[in-house]
This record gives sequence, structure tokens and C-alpha cells, in this order.
Amino acid sequence: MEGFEVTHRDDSGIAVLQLKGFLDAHTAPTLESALQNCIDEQKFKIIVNFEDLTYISSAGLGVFMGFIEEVREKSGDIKLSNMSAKIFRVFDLLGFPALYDILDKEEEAKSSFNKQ
Amino acid sequence: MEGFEVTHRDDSGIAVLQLKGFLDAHTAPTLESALQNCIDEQKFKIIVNFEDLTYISSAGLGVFMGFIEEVREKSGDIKLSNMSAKIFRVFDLLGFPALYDILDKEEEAKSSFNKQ
Amino acid sequence: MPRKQKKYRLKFPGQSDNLEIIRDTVSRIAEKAGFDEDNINMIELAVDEACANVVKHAFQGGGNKPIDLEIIVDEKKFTIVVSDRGTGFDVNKLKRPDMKEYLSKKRVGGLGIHIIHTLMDEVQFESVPGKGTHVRMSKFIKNEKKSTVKT
Amino acid sequence: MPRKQKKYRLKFPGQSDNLEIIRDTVSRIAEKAGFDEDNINMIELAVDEACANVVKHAFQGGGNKPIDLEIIVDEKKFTIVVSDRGTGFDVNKLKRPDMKEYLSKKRVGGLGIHIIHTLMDEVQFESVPGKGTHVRMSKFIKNEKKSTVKT
Ligand SMILES: Nc1ncnc2c1ncn2[C@@H]1O[C@H](COP(=O)(O)OP(=O)(O)O)[C@@H](O)[C@H]1O
Ligand SMILES: Nc1ncnc2c1ncn2[C@@H]1O[C@H](COP(=O)(O)OP(=O)(O)O)[C@@H](O)[C@H]1O
Repeated sequence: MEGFEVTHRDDSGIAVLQLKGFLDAHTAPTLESALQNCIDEQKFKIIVNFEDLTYISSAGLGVFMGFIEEVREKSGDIKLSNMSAKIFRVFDLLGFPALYDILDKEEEAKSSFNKQ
Repeated sequence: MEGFEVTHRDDSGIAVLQLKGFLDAHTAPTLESALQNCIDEQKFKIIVNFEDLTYISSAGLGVFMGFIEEVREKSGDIKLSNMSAKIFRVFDLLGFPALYDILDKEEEAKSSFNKQ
Repeated sequence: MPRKQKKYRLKFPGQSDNLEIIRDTVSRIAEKAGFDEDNINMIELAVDEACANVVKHAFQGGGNKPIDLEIIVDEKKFTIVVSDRGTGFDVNKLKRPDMKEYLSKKRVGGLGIHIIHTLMDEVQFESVPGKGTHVRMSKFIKNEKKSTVKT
Repeated sequence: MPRKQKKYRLKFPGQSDNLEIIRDTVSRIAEKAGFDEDNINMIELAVDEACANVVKHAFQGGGNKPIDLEIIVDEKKFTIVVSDRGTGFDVNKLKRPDMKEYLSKKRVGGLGIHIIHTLMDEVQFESVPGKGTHVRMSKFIKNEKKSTVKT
């Protein structure tokens, strides 16, 4: 089985979460704790890299909704990068591109943080 | 879906059948016609290369039983090569190594034909 | 009943760790029915949303009751019925969320049924509080249908 | 009934093009139960042999009746029951083939039930001519059982 993994990196003060596998109702709690950890560590500039994510359902999308407000209140953001067409389509289906900064590459997400 | 494919090559008078995918009750008829073709073309020296075969069941083994006698009567043989450990285990389970020439590499099967 | 109708049935324990196998098995059956990758992905997601609701709402995350999937394939339609004998709910109170409002309020959840409606051609909810729920969803099989076996 | 028992059920049209999905789905369930690759391969092959017999013998290659698989997993045992409502046969006439004789006569077929007996820890055939067949086979779950979810 493929499972789900979150790898946490720190890139000059920006927390980068690299997702791997599938993000569904079963694995969403793993992402939830990873994001909670960032906030507990006062890291509010967060990039989520979707490069190795193969599947997402509404339970996965819901995780981001649960944190975005708090993070932005602290002048941070959750930026999303490296989505495959399949994953982007699910975000798009629900109008998420209007609410989230979705970038092609992690580098672009990083420089858009640094410009702020 | 993975399917099943037989590719027919001719190697200086020896018919080489390269198997790919899975060989079960559904796909065994495809191998059966490939072997029947060899016999119709009077090719009795046959090597079956299992390198890309991922699965075999008794329906697949049965196909070889159906041709071996006729082929040997015509001073030919069916030699088997390049089995993964998984595939070999199924042949071994049923004692087939006592009846069939099973060789590590296609080259060895070829030279064992040429020695005869 | 058309003669070419094919029926599949899957019954799995109603726990979230089975969602992956359910998705993969339904995807395989959809592939056999001739759908292309995009449509398989849509069916996979819609079925996952319906099954995740069974685990989360009908069984409230616990218990040992089954998720029951029936898949009926004929020349024109691919239908999945997801059934549970869980809590049930009042279907009349279901509103398709206003996504603008949803996003501006940054609400968590409430997206599953919206996804199902968006991705499938026909959707029908039947639920009896205290008894359970049937979600019936279909996708039409267009001309994309090719030979179903690759041998 | 032990509390930790899990039940799965699969019902597929009794045609040989479904053997692949059946094998893959059963393998996934066996993987979840904690079996290693070798044991998964054995279960996969035994189940395939039983299901291929349903298609070939019980339904004689035709018809639209289902192959019905029930999988019961508890701490100690992984059990699959393959059932059909096909021709049935006289179980008492089943002899485990003498492989020496088999190979020397170069007979075609007759290997499926031998494989099932060799690969599984417990095997039981129940068949009523004209009514159908149940093949019940189990593999013991040894200490190899690891955590079942990789998240
Ligand atoms: N199988 C079910 N059993 C009981 N209630 C259900 C079921 N499916 C959906 N519901 C109800 O419909 C509501 C909307 O579901 P959905 O759109 O998937 O969003 P969410 O799961 O995030 O609440 C749920 O909150 C629940 O009350
Ligand atoms: N599900 C079934 N329905 C009817 N007959 C069966 C079934 N399974 C096995 N049999 C009978 O048992 C015999 C032995 O089966 P098997 O060992 O798999 O070899 P083969 O399929 O090559 O004959 C079959 O020939 C058939 O008569």
C-alpha cells in the first residue's frame, strides 16, 4: 500500500511540508498534526509541496481550511505548489484558487513570501 | 490494466516467445495460439522467455503441458528462461523442473538447443 | 433488465483505512467499463466522498458495520450505490453549499456532497434517520468505450 | 465471535476477465492483514485457482452468475470462502493428483485444487451437484503481523 507521508523541511525560516502518497479521510489527520506543529513552533510562513501527492479528497482540502485564517492573522500564509493536473483539478472544482496562492514551483512560492 | 502480451521473435531458426503481463485463465488462450502458430510453422525449437511475466496460474502451466509431447516427438523442445523467483516457485510447486528445461537466461537456452 | 448488465458488489468494514482499497477496486471496474483516466478519477473521488461520509457520519467513526457498494454497468451507464445502516439524516435539509459563501467563511467540511453532485451525471440521496442511507450516483458511458480487455 | 473479526465481501460477474481485479483486491486485503509478500502471493494464487474453477467448471465459461467471495480476518486466521451457484460436483471423487504420474502422463489440467491444498493451511470443499460449491481456505496469521496502516 502506498500510504501517506509528510516531510517537514525548513527553508530559511519558511516551513516546507512535502506531501507523498494519498490524502483522504484516513490520512488527513497526519497532515493536520504537521500543520499544527508549524503553528505551535510559531512558523506561519508555510509552503505545502504537492509534487509526490497522487490523490486528494475533500477531507484533505478541509485541513487547509482549518488553518488558513489563523495563519493569516499572524501575517503568515499557506502557499501551495507543485500540484499535478489531477490534484489541481480538485482544488479548482471547489474554487480554491480564489482563496489560496497556488504556484507552479516551490521556488516561486518561496520568492513570493520573500517579496512580502 | 496490465494485460498479457506474447511477442514472437525468430533467433536463427529458434522461435522465441517473450511473455509480458499476467498469464491466468483469461489470458492463457493467447499463449496457446502463439504456441500453436509455432507448430503450424513447423518450428519445434521453442524458447519461452518469462522476463516480463508478473504472474502465472495453473491455467498458464497447463498450456505448456498441452504442447510438450508433440514438440518433443518432432525432436524439438520447449525451453523456459528468465523466470523471476515468484514465477519459478509456481513451476517448482508442481514439480515442473523435472519435466521442463528451465534456464536462467535465454542465451543458455539457445546454446543448449545448439549443442543437441 | 438489459442482458448486458454487469453487477459487482463490495462490502468492506466501515473504517477509513479501507477507503484506499475501495477507491482502487472501483477505479479498476470503471477502467474495465471503458472510461478514460479523467472520468475514472471523477468516479473515484465521488465514491470516496460517499464512503468517507459513511465512516464519519453514518458510523461516526466507530463500530464494525459494513460499507456496501453495488456497481451496475450497462451499455449506457455506470451506477454506484453506496449504502449504510448507520445514523441516516434528513435529506431535505441538505443544501448544496454556496461556494462563494463557503470560501469566504472559511468553513471546514460540507464539500463532499457538492463534489459528488459536480462530478456525477445523476445523483440521488435516500436516507431514513435511525435506519441508514443510500447514495446512488451514475455516470453516462459515452462513445469513449473501447474494447474492455487488453490481452 | 471474536470482536476483532473483519469481514469483506466481493461479488463479481463469473467471467474470466474479472480474475485480475479479484486477485488484486484480495492481495490488498491480505497485505492489510499483515502478510508478507510470499504469503500474499500464495493467497493470491489459491484464490485465483478457486475462482477460475468457478468460471470454467461451475459456469462452464458462460452465463451471468456471480462469483461470491467472503473474506474473514481475525487475529489468527485469514479465511476466504469462494462460492458459486453453478453445476457443483462430487467432492468424494476428488483425488489429490499424484504429481509423478501427472507429469509422466503429461495430462493437461487438474492442478488447481492441488495448488490450493499446497498453498493454504486449511482447505474445505463443499459441493452439491446441481446447486453449487463453497471452497473455504485459510492461512494462519503468524507473528509476521505488523502495523496494518502505513500513514
Ligand atoms: N452516509 C451518511 N450518513 C449520515 N449522514 C450523512 C451521510 N452522508 C452525508 N451525511 C450528512 O450530510 C452532511 C453533508 O455531507 P458532506 O457534504 O460530505 O460534508 P461533510 O462531510 O464535510 O459534513 C453531513 O454533515 C452529514 O450530516
Ligand atoms: N467450483 C466448481 N464447480 C464445479 N466443479 C468444480 C469446481 N471446482 C472444481 N471442480 C471440479 O474439480 C475438478 C478438479 O479441479 P482442478 O484441480 O482445478 O483442475 P482442472 O480445473 O484443471 O480440472 C474439476 O475438473 C471440476 O470437475
